[in-house]
Amino acid sequence: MHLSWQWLLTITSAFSITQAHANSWNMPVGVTDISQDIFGLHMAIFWVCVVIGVIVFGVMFYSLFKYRHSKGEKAANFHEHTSVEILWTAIPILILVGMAVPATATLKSMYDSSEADLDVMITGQQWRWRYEYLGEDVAFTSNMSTSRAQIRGEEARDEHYLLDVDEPLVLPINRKVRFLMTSDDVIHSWWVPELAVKQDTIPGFINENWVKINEPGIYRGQCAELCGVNHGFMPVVVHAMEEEEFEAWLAERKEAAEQEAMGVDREWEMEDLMARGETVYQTICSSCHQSEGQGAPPAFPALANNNQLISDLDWHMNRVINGVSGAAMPAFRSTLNPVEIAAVVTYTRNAWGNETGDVVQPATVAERIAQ
Amino acid sequence: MAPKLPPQHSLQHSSTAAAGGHSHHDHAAQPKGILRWVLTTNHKEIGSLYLIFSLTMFFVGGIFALVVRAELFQPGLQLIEPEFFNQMTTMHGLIMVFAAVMPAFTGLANWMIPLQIGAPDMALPRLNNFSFWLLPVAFTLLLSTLLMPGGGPNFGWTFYAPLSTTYAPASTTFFILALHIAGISSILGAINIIATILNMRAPGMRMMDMPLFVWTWLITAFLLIAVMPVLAGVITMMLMDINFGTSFFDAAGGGDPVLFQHLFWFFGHPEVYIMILPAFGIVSAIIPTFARKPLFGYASMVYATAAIALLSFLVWAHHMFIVGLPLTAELFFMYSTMLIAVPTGVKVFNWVTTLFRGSISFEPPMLFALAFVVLFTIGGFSGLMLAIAPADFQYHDTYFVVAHFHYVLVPGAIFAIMAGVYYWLPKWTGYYPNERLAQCHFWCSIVGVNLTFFPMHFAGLAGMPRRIPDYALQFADFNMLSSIGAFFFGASQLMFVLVVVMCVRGGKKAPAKAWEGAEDLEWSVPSPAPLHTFETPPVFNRTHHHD
Amino acid sequence: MAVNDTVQSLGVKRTVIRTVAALIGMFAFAFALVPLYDVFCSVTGLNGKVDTTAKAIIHEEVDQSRYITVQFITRGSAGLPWRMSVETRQMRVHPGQTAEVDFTFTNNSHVESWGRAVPSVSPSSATTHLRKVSCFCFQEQQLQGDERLTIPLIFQLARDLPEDINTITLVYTLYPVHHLVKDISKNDNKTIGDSI
Amino acid sequence: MWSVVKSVLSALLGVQNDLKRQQDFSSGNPAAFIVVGIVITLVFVLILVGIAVIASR
Repeated sequence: MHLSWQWLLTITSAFSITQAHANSWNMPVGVTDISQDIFGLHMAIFWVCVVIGVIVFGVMFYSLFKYRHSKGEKAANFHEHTSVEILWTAIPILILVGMAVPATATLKSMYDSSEADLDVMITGQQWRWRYEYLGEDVAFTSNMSTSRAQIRGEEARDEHYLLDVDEPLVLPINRKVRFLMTSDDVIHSWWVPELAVKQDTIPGFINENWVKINEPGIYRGQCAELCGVNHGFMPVVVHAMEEEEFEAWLAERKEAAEQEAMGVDREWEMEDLMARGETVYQTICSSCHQSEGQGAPPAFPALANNNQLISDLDWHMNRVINGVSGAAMPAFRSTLNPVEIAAVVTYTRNAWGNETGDVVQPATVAERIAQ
Repeated sequence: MAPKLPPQHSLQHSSTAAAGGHSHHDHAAQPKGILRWVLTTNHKEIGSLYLIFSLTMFFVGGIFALVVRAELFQPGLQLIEPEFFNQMTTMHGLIMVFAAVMPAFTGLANWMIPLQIGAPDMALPRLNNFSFWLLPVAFTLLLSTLLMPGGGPNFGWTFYAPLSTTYAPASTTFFILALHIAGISSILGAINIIATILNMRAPGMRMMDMPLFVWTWLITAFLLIAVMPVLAGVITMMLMDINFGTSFFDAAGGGDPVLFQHLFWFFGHPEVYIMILPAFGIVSAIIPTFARKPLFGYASMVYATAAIALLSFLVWAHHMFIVGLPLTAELFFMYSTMLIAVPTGVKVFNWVTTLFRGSISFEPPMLFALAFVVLFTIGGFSGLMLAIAPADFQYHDTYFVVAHFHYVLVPGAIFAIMAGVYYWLPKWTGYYPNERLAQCHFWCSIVGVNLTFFPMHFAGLAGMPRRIPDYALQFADFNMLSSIGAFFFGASQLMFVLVVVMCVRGGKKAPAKAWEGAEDLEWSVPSPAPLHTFETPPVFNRTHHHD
Repeated sequence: MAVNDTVQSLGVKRTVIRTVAALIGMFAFAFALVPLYDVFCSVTGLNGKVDTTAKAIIHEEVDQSRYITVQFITRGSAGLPWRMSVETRQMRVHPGQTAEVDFTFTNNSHVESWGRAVPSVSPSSATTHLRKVSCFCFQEQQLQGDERLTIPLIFQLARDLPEDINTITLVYTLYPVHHLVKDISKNDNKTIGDSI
Repeated sequence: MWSVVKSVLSALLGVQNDLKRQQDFSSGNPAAFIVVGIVITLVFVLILVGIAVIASR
């Protein structure tokens, strides 16, 4: 049974590898051993269905054609035949057992996440992904970078429409990477078809999965579980690179994080904060509070001309740093650094007619986050 | 001695059976006009009410689907905002499941079960009236949430917590209330059906003499009794989480969002069978009629239905293969799900073998029944593919799943309902439905259904997640085809309304036995069936025409 | 006829009583599934849901031949201005060995509030083999403004931990507890329309 | 008793001949079928769990 399955796998993948990349009709073969196994299973069960379908529908359409009343056909009168019935129960059971064996084997290898070389924590958040390289002090959020103008059709849509992010997850090839997955709010599902990883991220709970990528490249996917308004705008991009290249990237990111940390202590000019703040606002905040701060009440309140926000700096900072429990407003203390928080608070307090003149320094924010 | 098959029988008419019951004491002072319909306790009138309600809701749910398809016609956001899009997908699902498919089957049950078992009415006529009138209340309430501040339910018809609890719009409490009322209606309907079937059969009719439609509905009613309370429990827990500070499904308070899914699918999977088992019954009545040959394997059919119903309680977590179940659980649910294909396959084989060496004609009910067999089987195949857990990691929550369950529900459940309507319209109205228009309706529906749902398989395999208001460019062609198909299918259904309306008003006269090969008890009463039938129980004889 | 009718209506009555009893039973069963699910989870480790009751140390021989890496991850959540940190992000222990690690809770605001740390273990098959001797999981903690509190977690890995597990991840997520700060939190949640 | 078990087993597969069915339904004791049905379902679940446990080793 196992042999015949291997055989099926070989022809089916030979079938599709020729058209693997241009193929937008079928499941991708993918770039991991697991994804290729899954593709084999998929094609095997598909052909089993096709064969059964041809036989059953063949008999059916033959009967419809042959035994027409209009041709004066007289009906027979049999209505049971135990041995035939036993036969057509037994054969499907055997076929199913034949499918269950390779499926079990694949499933078992998917569940074996031991001996990983790298751990990445993936956190779903309405509506972005956060990636943390555990033990490496590198962490960032990944937001969709397709512009609103493209979605509204005001601009030409580019090739990776809705599937582009500002910061892809970077992974090394040929190394076993373990994913730990959770969520800050509702259930999301992290999915990259070419890696054959689809796993729910569940608030308060941790899920595990792993991947070992065989080929460098850029692999795109999306959130697969309905998670609210912007469920459709939460892409996943994985950039798989050679191991040395990955090490270099990681070192660079660490250095950049240190640079950023030094920025906390210096005194910032309002202009710089505003410029930085606008970038942060447009990538992080505008998906809910809209690009001009007009919001989308009642779910997403307006920030422009918001009296409470204008009058109460402390309240405003608390909102951004600690979030609102049970609402889409996350606690940004763990996902943005003090410079970014200071910048975005300064920006929202001085943009769209919110002319408070307040300048919030990163040092003040840092003090509030970690005392 | 050849084995005997039960649903072939003749009937000794008691002299009053067909005479109608105008003089019956219960109905002496019958209200007139609209009140007559509001207060009716007659199973035929209530059956009609159910069917009219469900047809109306079919169009309401259909319009929601068309709003969704219109937005998905092209990439980008053109017509509606994502927030409203989510409300539309949710409402489409809820309305179609709870207000269109389920009440349609209940309506058919109300009309046909008493006629098929030789009972004068349902066992509990006043309860019957009450359970119908709960439905318009429930769904008016549900639809009104769309107008509430914050909008209606926007979390999908599966309403996974915590999206439907902590993060839900304010109207969710009303959504829960509406679902409670609809659930009570279903439960009362189920009690009534069980009580009717078990106690009201004509003298001499044993369980195994009942037509398959009665059998499948009996099993469905037991499923309803078993799982609707679980749904009621789940939404009650949601209500408590939202309003009373409990945390059944909230991790923050020590609850578990995954528990919600376990409970929901413990209800939800049998619910899927609730929507398909009566369809099996209808098709099992129509195919022998138009093949002029007894149903192959009547006993197997009954047993397979029971086996499917039983297995449906053991497979719920196949909807949850990607929530992070332990390996053992994953394997258990994969195996049990694969096994459910066996009794389902037996049914398909039985239908095909019934056709084999028959004498087949192609009236509209038969066309829909044959389309059911083929397209339901295709839905079954994709179901089998989805059962393979590792492959499901790729299929899960994509358009492949959308294609799968629409193949099972649209050309499955809904085609079976339409087949049933065409089959029994002569009995209800006394006239045959317009043949040419019905044929046209059929062929347009076939084209529409396949054009709508077949490309969804490809979109899903190519990686399109479900429930997204906008999509990447590589899915554009599939979506455009689907949208064109959806509008075509939707428009074709207007023909159905036309056929029904025309048939009520007149047409070719139908005799008591409207179809040559029809054998069940309902064909022994005149067409149209008088308001009161079988007031004196008929004597049921098991004889066998074909021996 | 009349006799027949009474027989029939008795039958109907009996059927109705039985189905209603079954209904009530199923409704109760749905609620019973909640504790049953917890029991099921703690027996099988389903979903990495951790048993909340402290266990006694079982003195068993330490398995020197294996090292297990235990990772600790702490996470905050929206609405609670606390920080939770752990003295070490990962440690290596032998099965059977008792280990201790300190967790520190810091309230970054100037007002008192309540929080609760919810644990989750991955892989879920390790859950039942992780014995917590003392733990703050699920317990509500109160912190005054600017207060800092250190609580140890003492745990032991059972010797019968499956062979293929060599890394265990223990994640704590801090959630706000609303019952005492209800007024503030209500405001926080319900006025989003006119504020943030 | 054995006949009841056999009937329930064939019901599980959805295969049954008419003669046997006639016998079943004339035996007139549905309780036996229900009890045997429940027992066999439990046994079936246990077997399936067993297979899953063994397979996941």
